[in-house]
Amino acid sequence: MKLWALVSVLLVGLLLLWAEGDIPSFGDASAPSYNYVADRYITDAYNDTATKNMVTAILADYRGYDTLGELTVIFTAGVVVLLLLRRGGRL
Amino acid sequence: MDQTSVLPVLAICIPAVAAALILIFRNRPVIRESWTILASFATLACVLSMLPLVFSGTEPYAALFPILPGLSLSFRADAFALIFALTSSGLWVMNSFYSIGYMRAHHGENLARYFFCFAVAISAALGVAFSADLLTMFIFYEILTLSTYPLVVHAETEEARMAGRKYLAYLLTAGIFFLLSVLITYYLTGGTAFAAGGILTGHGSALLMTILFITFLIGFAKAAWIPLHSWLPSAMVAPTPVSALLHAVAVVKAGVFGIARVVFYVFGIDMVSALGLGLLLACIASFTIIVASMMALTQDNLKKRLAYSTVSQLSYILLGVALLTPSGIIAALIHIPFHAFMKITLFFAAGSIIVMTGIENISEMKGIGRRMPITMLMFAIGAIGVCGLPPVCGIITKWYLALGAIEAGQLVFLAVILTSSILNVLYFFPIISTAFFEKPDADTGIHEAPLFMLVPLTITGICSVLLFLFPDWPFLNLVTMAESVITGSVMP
Amino acid sequence: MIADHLPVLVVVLPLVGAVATLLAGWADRRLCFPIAMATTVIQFCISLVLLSQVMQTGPLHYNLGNWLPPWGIEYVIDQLNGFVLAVILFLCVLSCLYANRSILSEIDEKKIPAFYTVLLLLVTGVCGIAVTGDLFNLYVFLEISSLAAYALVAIGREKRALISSFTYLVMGSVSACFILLGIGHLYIVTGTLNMADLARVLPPLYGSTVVQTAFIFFIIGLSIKTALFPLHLWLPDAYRYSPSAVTVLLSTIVSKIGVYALIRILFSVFTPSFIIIDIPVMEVFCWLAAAAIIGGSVIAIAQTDLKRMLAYSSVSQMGYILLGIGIADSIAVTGGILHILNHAVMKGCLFMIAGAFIYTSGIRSIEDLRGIARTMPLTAAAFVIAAASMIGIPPTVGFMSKWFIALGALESGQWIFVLVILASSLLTAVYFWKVIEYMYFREPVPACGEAITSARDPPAGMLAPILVLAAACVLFGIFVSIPLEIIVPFVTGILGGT
Amino acid sequence: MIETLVPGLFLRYNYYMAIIIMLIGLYAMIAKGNLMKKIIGLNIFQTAIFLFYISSSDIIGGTAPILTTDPATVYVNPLPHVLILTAIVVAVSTTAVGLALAIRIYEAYGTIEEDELIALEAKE
Amino acid sequence: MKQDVVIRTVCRLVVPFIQLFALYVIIHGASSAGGGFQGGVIFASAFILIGIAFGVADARKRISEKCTVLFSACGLGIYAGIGILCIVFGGNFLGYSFLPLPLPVPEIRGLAAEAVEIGIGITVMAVMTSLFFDIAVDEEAV
Repeated sequence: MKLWALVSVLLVGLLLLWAEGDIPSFGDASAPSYNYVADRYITDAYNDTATKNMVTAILADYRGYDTLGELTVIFTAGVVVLLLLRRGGRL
Repeated sequence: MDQTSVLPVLAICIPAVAAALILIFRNRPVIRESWTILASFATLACVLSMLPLVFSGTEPYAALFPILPGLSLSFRADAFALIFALTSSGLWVMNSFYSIGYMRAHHGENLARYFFCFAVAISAALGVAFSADLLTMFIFYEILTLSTYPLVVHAETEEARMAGRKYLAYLLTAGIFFLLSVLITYYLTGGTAFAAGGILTGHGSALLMTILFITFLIGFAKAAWIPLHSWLPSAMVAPTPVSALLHAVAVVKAGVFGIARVVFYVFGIDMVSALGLGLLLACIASFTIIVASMMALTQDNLKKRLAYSTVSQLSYILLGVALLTPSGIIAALIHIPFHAFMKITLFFAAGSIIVMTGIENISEMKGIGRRMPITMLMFAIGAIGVCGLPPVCGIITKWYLALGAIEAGQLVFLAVILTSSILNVLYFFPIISTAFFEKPDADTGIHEAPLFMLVPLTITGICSVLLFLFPDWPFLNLVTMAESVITGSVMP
Repeated sequence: MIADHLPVLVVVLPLVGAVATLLAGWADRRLCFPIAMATTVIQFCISLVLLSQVMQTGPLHYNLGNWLPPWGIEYVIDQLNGFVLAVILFLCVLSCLYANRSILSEIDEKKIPAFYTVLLLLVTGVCGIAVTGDLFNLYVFLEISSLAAYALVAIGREKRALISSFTYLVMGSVSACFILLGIGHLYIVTGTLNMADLARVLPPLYGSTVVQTAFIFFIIGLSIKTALFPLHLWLPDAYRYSPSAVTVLLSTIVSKIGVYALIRILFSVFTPSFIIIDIPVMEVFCWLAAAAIIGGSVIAIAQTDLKRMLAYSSVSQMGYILLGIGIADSIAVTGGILHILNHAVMKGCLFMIAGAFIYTSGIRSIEDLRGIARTMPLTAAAFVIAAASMIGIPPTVGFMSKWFIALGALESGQWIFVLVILASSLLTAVYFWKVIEYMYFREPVPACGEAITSARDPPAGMLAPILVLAAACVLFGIFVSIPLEIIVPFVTGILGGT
Repeated sequence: MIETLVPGLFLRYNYYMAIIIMLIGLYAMIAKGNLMKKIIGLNIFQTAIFLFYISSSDIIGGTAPILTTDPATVYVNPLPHVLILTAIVVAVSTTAVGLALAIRIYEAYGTIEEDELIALEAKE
Repeated sequence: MKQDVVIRTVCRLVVPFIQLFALYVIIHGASSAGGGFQGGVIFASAFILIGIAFGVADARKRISEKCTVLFSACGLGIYAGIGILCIVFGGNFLGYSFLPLPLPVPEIRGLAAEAVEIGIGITVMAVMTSLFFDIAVDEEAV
């Protein structure tokens, strides 16, 4: 088991290291991730949603549906733990 | 000339519907069995009604919905198909009566399953006969395999189950090879519809064609050529009517019929002879004829001996196909019905003996001919026919086969045929002499089988003789029609 | 008006239904099943409407929150989605119906409301994955469905189920992490999460090691989800120890959605040219799928427990789908997608039957099923049909997909895979025929004689889905052109002509 | 590879740190027999991925993505933050379910060591 | 530990402030760091603190099992409800700008986002609390 773990971990590690060569460097303002979709969020978030906190604007509005999904995840977790652990009471 | 007609589909559907009805009335024996008989007559009538059409030169054709792009479930009742269809549907009528008699006398259980599977198997056999393309044939071929399995295992003994496993192992593996061949054919030609003269010409190298031919041959393991034969003797644990109809008529004939179809309608005579594949097939067939006959000699169990005889006789058909000459083709095709009539008579007789006396081994049948004269007389007729002696229809096959061998200039095969005839005599005549000329050990009060069994037996026996006297209608006519289409002397 | 919003309603409806079920369960447990049933039925109807819309007018786009795609989240429904959605919801309806009776004997009564709630949440997650056009959204819904699935596995009374569920959770989480890493890598080099947008932006970046790594992470992650051969270890136990209705859901819905996600990512995010030419991973992938087909079957032969045997058979059958996809030939992919439907129908039927045996007689072992066909004729007959379909006997559905995948392999010159597919049919026949022989051609063993003779066909609520699926095995086989009409345009769209 | 790695080591040290943590977590998940440690490993793995995302969003000289009055402010990329907020919740949920299962397993078997569980199962 | 007076007293004092701060974080998510998740978790931590200090059974009296389930469903309901409301008023799902409020569009969006955050906060609070209570082994019960 340990050996397998080591081998698979090393493989994943090598794969990741191999990939990191082409990644934009840390803090690079010219990175594509910064200049495409995110750019619009930064410039327009306040005009679109009157929300200063861009994270909130994206979270609750632009990508609000993700957040609904996320809420469903945590709701699911609640129900699941309830289902698994609650011993006495009614649901 | 094609004529769209519902008849081929109807012929396949009638047994299928009967199967459903049998299932519905599974707890009421009389109704259940009358459905079988009714359906067998209806099917025969349906097949017969196609005869005049075919003789007048039109071929009933039906293409149902497409199952795969470019591939419809399609049926064509040409002369070639009718030979097989007529044989199996005609003998089903006889067999239905015989089955009922046999099963009543044998106090069989699970009869609903038995009759259900029987009907499905007949439906599938007709499907194989009428299919107008490889895929349709494959579908029914597989259904035939599956539906006959419960019949083989009917007794539910350990021996029966082992036989069943062997049966499936051989035939499903063969099915895989068949499927592979169909796939390759479809891949090469973009279609699988049969056409006289072949569809594969010009699609692929000689090596590929040879491989394809061999996979096809393996695919048709139902033809029981050696070394793919051993499922057939094992399957003899099935009730005798099953052995009679399925393992002497429907299933094995589906195999040889398939090979004939593929050789004539997929590869085409020209290609097969150009690649020397005919010779290959002929060698396999000759080997099978001789070896199976010898194996038959060593069997003491009557049904097993008949089974090996079947193996040998099926290869007559293959040999005829492999000769690729007009007379060879006629011999091959005519042997499909002729062998069926003779062999079913033999099996019916064997079944009657088993039911009435419980004896399965030849060495115990001393003097049985005196107790059951009609049965053994019919047995003798069948045996004489298989040996190729007059006045039974078997000689017609041998005659054409010999002619074919001469036409092909392959006198070796003539020798094979003669040797095999001698072997046939060697393994059949001891049975007859034991039955008639040896004294029974004790008076055991054995008498003839009930009428339900005796009458079908007599009819098929007499038919075997009649087919010798009047071979033309319908079989020889159909065969010559099919032969002229295949060799291309008449365009369809 | 409603018609425009169907893409999102098909996901939100079960969510609302889940909440409603939970609250209704408080008042009366008997309310839960009707709510769940009604939800799935309505969803199924919606999916059919969507499918017909897609077939008539082409892909549907739905912008959530009225934000345009790369900025907001987009729902896209094309033929593939529509097809998968309809298949999944069809099975959902039947499983839900089946669960009503079968679950009563397998879980504590007071857990029933939670069971239906989690079931609907599972459906929410699965439908969300099916319709989304956004990678991260896919991840979120994948997690919803996974969490629900872990819980459903553990819901039964057997304590071994807990360990199975835990293993499933660990494997599932690793898979989710890999997918998240894949998304991260793609995002870092492209700056977008929208699938269509990614497909547009990615081609110039195909040489980048980041993109290739992302691709490999997606493949590994989704391979775990779909239990590709060496990564299948969670599957047999999870299937074996979960309640029957849950096994049906897992085998038909959860595994299929993983395959769908894989197809979507392979063909819609990355393009076929990338997966075929730029990166040789698919070669390995095909070999693994072939190993799954053979390995799954071989292990299945050795099983004595019916459900476990079916589970290994699933490993093998998923191999077919993945092989079809991996070959990336248009015919093979058609076959692979077709097998999503086919395998769902066949395996759903078989697991329902295994559940029915447990329900009526308590028998799990294959050897103890001797002679059960006499007392449960309809169930046994359905088993025969589904088994024949698994083996690939025409004219059942199983044959059709095998035909396409084998033909595709032939066309792309990969003979070895043709042989693998055909050989596996035989192996499949070996283990299914064993069961059939026991059911039909043997006397009951004394120890189980009582259980066998007193068994009856299950109540209508369980029998009906079984028979519907058995009929579907044959009908979709005969009328295979119906699903093909949906699949072929999609495949032609991404891979070019057929 | 070396040529790209060495300068990369300084340019992308954030990613390398994340990768190391990831591998530690992954190793714990696979190699450790204790179910609790597996869950901890899972958490480490997930957290490392969060780190990976978050550090990718950083911009030199950037500030938190909350609008300030100064128009010249450089903000870091807000999107990974949002994604990770979601992913954290997912991680929490997974952990909760995992813990619940571990508790149930402990109640049922009296142990959460994998090899002991296997031994117990084999005995039954 | 339950008998420790210092802890119990401090706890009693601190809890209202924690809750207040949680509400602040939720409400101010729009203009400063914070939001529904963060606030919800902080709010839940107040209950968790009570659970630690007074025992789970005691904490259960403050927020019952029924309450947590109801709250978690309620938060999800608020979120999904707003989404569906947008459909009713002619927008797409979660298309806040279609909500008929007498405000300019960005303001409506901001307001709706705020409402949604509250929904998130409620669910997160309820689920986190219930997760803790479920997983924590009640000393008295054992």
